[in-house]
Amino acid sequence: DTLRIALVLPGSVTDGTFNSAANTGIQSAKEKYDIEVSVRENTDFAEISEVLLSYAREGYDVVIGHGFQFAEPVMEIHADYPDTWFIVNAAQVAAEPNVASFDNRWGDAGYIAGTVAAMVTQTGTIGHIGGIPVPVIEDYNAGFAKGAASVRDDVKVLSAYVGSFSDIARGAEITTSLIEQGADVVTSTGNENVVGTIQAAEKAGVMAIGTAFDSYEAAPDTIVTTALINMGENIDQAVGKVIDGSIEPKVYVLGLSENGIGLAPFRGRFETMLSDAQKADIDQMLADIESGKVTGQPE
Amino acid sequence: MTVPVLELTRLSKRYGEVTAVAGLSLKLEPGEVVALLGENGAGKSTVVNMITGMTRPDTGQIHLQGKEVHLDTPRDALDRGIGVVHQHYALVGNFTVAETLALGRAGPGVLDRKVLHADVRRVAERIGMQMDPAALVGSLDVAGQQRVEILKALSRKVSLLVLDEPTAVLSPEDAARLFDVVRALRADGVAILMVTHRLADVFAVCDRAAVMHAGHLVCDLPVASATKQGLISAMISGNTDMAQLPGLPVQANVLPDRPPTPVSDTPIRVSVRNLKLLRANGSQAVQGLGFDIRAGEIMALAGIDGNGQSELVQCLAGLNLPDDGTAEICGCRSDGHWTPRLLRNAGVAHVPDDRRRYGIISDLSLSANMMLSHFFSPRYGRTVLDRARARDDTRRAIDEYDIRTTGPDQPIGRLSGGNQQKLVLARELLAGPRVILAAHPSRGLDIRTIGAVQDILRRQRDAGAAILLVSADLDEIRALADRVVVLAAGTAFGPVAMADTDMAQIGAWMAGHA
Amino acid sequence: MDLMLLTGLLASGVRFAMPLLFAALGETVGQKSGVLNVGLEGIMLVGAFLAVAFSVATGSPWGGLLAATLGGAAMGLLHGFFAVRLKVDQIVSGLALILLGLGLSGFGYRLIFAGHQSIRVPGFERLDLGPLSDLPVLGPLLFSHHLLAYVGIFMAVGLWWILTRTGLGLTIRAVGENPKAADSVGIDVDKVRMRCAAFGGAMAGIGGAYLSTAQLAGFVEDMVAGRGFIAIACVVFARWNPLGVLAVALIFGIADAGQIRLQPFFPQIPYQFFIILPYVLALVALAGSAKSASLPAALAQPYRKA
Amino acid sequence: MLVLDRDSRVALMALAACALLLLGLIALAGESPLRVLAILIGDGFLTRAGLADALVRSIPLTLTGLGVALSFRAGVFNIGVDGQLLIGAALAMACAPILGPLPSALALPLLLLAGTLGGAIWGGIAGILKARFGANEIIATIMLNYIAIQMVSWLIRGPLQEPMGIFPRSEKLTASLRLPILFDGTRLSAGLIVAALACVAVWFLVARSRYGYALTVTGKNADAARYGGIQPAVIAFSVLCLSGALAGLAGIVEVSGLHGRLQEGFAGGIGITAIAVALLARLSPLWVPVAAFGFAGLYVGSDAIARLTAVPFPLVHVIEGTIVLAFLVLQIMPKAKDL
Ligand SMILES: Nc1ncnc2c1ncn2[C@@H]1O[C@H](COP(=O)(O)OP(=O)(O)OP(=O)(O)O)[C@@H](O)[C@H]1O
Ligand SMILES: Nc1ncnc2c1ncn2[C@@H]1O[C@H](COP(=O)(O)OP(=O)(O)OP(=O)(O)O)[C@@H](O)[C@H]1O
Ligand SMILES: [Mg+2]
Ligand SMILES: [Mg+2]
Repeated sequence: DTLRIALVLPGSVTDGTFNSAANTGIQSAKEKYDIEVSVRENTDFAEISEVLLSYAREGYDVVIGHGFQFAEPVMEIHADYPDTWFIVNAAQVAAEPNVASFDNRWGDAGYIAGTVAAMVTQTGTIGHIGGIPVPVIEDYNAGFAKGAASVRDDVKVLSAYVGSFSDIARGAEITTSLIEQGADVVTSTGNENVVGTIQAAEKAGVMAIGTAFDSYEAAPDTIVTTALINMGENIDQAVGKVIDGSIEPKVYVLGLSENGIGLAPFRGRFETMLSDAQKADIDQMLADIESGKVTGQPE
Repeated sequence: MTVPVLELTRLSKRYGEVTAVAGLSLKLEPGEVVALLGENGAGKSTVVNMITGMTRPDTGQIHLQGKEVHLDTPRDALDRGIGVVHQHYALVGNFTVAETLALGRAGPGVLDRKVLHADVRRVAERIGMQMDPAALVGSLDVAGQQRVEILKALSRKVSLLVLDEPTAVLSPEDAARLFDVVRALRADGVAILMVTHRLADVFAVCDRAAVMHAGHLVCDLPVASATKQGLISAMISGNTDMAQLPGLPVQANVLPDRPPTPVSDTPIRVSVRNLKLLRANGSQAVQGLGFDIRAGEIMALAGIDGNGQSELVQCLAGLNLPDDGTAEICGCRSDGHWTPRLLRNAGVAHVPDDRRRYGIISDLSLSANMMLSHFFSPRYGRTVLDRARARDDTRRAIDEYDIRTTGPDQPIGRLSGGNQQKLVLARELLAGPRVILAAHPSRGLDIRTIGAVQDILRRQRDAGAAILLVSADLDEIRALADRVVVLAAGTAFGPVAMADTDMAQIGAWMAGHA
Repeated sequence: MDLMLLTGLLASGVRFAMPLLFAALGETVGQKSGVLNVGLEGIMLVGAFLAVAFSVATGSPWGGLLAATLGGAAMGLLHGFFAVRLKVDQIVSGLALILLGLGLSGFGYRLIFAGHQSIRVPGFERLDLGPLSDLPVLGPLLFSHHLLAYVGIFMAVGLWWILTRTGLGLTIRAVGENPKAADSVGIDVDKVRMRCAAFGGAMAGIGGAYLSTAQLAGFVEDMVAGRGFIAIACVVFARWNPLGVLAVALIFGIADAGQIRLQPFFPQIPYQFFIILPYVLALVALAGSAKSASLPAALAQPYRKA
Repeated sequence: MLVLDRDSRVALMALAACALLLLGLIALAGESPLRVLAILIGDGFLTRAGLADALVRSIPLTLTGLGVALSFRAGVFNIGVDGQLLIGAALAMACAPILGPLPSALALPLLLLAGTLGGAIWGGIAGILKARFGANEIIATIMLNYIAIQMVSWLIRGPLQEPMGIFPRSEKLTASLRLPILFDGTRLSAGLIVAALACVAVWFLVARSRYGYALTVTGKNADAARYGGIQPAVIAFSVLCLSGALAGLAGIVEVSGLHGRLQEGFAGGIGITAIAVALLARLSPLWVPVAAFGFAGLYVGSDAIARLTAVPFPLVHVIEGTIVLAFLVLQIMPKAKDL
């Protein structure tokens, strides 16, 4: 019969990045499979255990926690609810019999973004603006610098944190300040703050590289491309594996070859911006990541 | 026949259990000055509040110029030409005098400071009063604030003026000037209702006297046919026919049971040397003041209010430090530690002149207010409060001072002004103080209680207390003081023994003539 | 180059300051009349949302601004109804306003814009005064902000003038200092307070509109991110003086703008230390400015007749 | 029969209007208003799990609410509960490695003490600023909140970070430093007892002790307090310390009783709710736990709505806001007497 799935989000489904991505994933899974879905948004850290337990008690078959902070509470309660699968996103935990996690290779995504940014920059200065330095964001940040350095060693990589995931205005102002310091390509991770970065870039007429969602539509003249982090894919895979019974209590790390991350196409004016040689370099870089020859992931 | 300006018909007002006013009827003709008398808590202020739209009567009617009116808000009363000076006045501390007068009268537009100031001066001049239009109201002492209230009431055109104890904080000179104004208004046909505890006021300026007792109007008669003793009897006994009779002997104005004789052999309790005090605004309040008070004597600090008395008392109570010179009380020196707590522990009691600012906490019960001054003595326990004892003390005080209240748990703010003052006195005199700083102790008290309080002060003196009595009332000074020092415009005259001077001399000093 | 950084800093500071300024000016008037509204956060959110919704609907940011102002005033009146008319606790009523604002703005946004990834919001453009804006240094410094910013500065001066120099100001201050005194001279205390509460709400609505249609061009849930509380701090800091509010908001804004500009220069210093910089400075300034601020004596105290 | 005065009738009507609007919005969102209401009340207060969760949430609200009540009583507006709570928890966590080896009966009280101390220090900073420099405590405590949040953010990525150094969080408390769970199958810890004891202690302080009297007098009339020999500055400083201490205790009780380690956002939004709790309790210590439980149940019930219904999340806030207004109206209706 119908599988009951709960998705527990730390933020709001309208954030346009981290949480929207998960929500989009579960909604498309809903169309694909015969499932019943409950989404719990804006779950403060303090509420996590309460929410997870409530879902488990109510007999949900799958409870997905979206963010590393769900890992520990899940590990504490999973044994009492063996009939429920607990899945954690953006974390690497697993436990018999019912805990699995799906993580994307954020470092590799950062590497891709860094490579592209270093290729298109005119000023030689690029910037990353993170919300709050949580592990995945730090991975992305490190990968971004690494990727950029792989293109040209004189590139200057600026990095700053907003101190909040939701303060879009401050996200925009920090972006503006990086632009004033010479950055002409910016990228951003987090939640709503990402929207601020894109707006600031658009206003200043510099380039931006999207993260997570393909954000081309949001600012066609600004978004060079997007370093995709397909969190919807995590959800799709998790749900699919539970349904066909193939899920195991282990860590699934989704990289380029597993469609966990990716690179959106270059469109609009950016289609012609890169030379063929550069495009070939990008293809090579993607191949190298896939083969494991290069990586932005921390060692 | 003229139409009465104001006619009250069977007005009643209850506050919970208390009937403040019961079926009161009263008429005021144009150009008539009526005194409203009665003991503390008789219901006088409640009548005032109902006439001025501050409170709504439970039953009864109010007619103005023959028409029935419903005065639901002060605006209703103001619009109908009723001016008022409340007993507990409401002023905005950080407004200037000029702003205070402009409030509610000026339109929403631009305020021209020059015009406002001229306005203040004009009204003040009319009653021969000195008033700085730019002074902050909060920096004035109670008497000054009272003057502002009077100016406020007179700055509008009124056909009925209601004054609730206007003279309680005025010097005799200011009171006399106020009466001149009252007479002038009377000549213009304004009706005036004046609440007072001073019978002298009644005979000085009023046409009729109405006496309340426990919410009832017990008599209403022309002043010409009233006698002082008779009015007192009516107030106290509530007996309708007393006012015209010679009346019962009462405690008021009993002669001192000991002639004023300065003591010379008892220890010095209060010693002030070359004292200089500045006001909050930096002006000089007291300069070069020096005197001693010995155990067993009452030193009167005479003078028109606003001449440094408040500053001096506050300094001696530890609330302020001298700006120069020294003070010493019971071994505490102002150049050492000088805090209210230390002085209280040394046995200093303080009856403040601004009762509602310093003396009481309106929201708290009588018994909680009782503890205020004894907080740092072991009387009510060191860590755990002995609340039972405080209630006992309060109950005793209620009996002893005849405080009109529903009991020790009633919030003190609900009491009438005079009854609040009684509790303050009871509290300060509770623990047998060695030094009593009494600023206007009988302010707002009815005449019987004044007698009782004066009696108590004398007994405290005889028991060995050193008392500083601040008063602008020469009768009170004559009744109590052994010696007197006069403050006028920052200079001190005296001290001198009462036996060596006369009231004329003191009056001259108060006016600033050496 | 350094000059560019400086003008960038100041421009950013002004942008940071404006939402604070509007909300704090309104709150100043409210508090002067005795109404404490801790729910600015919620009102600003509603303002930000309405500004976006109606900018899109009318095609002009002015339509959005009008809606935000009216919506803010309505929220202010709601607070007034509970705090002034019903005389419940003002702080708790303000808290309810935060929740309502958070919820209504988020719900409205989802209702109208659900699924639209990229809506174009017609936002306020920066003012272009032609040659004036082209002046070196002074141009970007003084003549190239959003029109709303000039409105904000003008309002600060205007409100200061009204509060200190007019009969209206006298009435407002009296009601907040000693409502009984105001009552006794015939002023309808509750009516004055209701209007001030509505004005405060309207101004907070404008503050939200600035955030979503001048500083940014779009709405996200919870985008006010604590500015409502900082605005209240500005009011207290400025000692209830509108000119002071202008100064404090600008200083806060510039400190914030400065803080984020320092961050990338010192990657070895944890970024949190930069974020707290404006707050630490505020504390030092507090300690230095000695004299205690005196709040309106009847602040947050409902007026009941005897 | 209960006779309502005019104000109460107006209030009731206003409330009815709010409720109608709310029900309309819920219906608009495609849910049955009745079902939502049933879930709010049922899951918030009536089920065993809901009741337990409400009690869990009422622990920090009670402790912080008590602190707020104390300070507001003295006329000192401590808006800094959030910061004091965080610093309390942080200081205790910094001490945890030293306390770990000690026997639990000794270590646990010391841990709680450290949290209390941390909160008191953070409150005391505002206290010094106010008492010594005349700074306004409202701004001081708001600023200190923001500083504390960033301090903790740094600490859990710096000195207090778990040894693996991956996640922004502290190391987990050892079992000896955890408050025991009271009932199996719930998350209800002995923090409940701590909160209950704190209620009694604060009640005693306020209602029976001389200090409590001084507090109340200062809050009602600072001039009169000075007249009576009380120094308002001393009161302001001490009450900010005390109030902070209770918040700090709440912080470490949350960590030790519930989360086990320090992490960002582990107590978000408690400060403002604590103020509402204290004010709805009319600053009376014995009403504080009642109001705290009311809010806790409201939040738990809202949570259930967010989980079990199709109501969009923001609407849950609207429901909460309306109910807070309802609390207020209920409070003014029958003039609640002080305990
Ligand atoms: N692993 C993660 N990756 C990206 N975002 C995350 C992650 N975990 C949590 N978040 C985001 O963090 C937020 C919750 O954390 P927190 O409350 O500290 O920040 P916030 O509420 O967004 O910011 P603010 O305190 O300024 O409102 C949510 O908005 C959530 O979407
Ligand atoms: N707001 C109130 N609530 C309860 N009781 C009140 C209130 N106002 C007055 N009373 C009571 O009504 C009675 C009459 O008080 P009122 O103030 O009219 O007396 P009064 O004659 O003016 O006395 P005094 O000479 O002391 O000023 C008193 O017993 C007083 O306690
Ligand atoms: Mg948040
Ligand atoms: Mg009276």
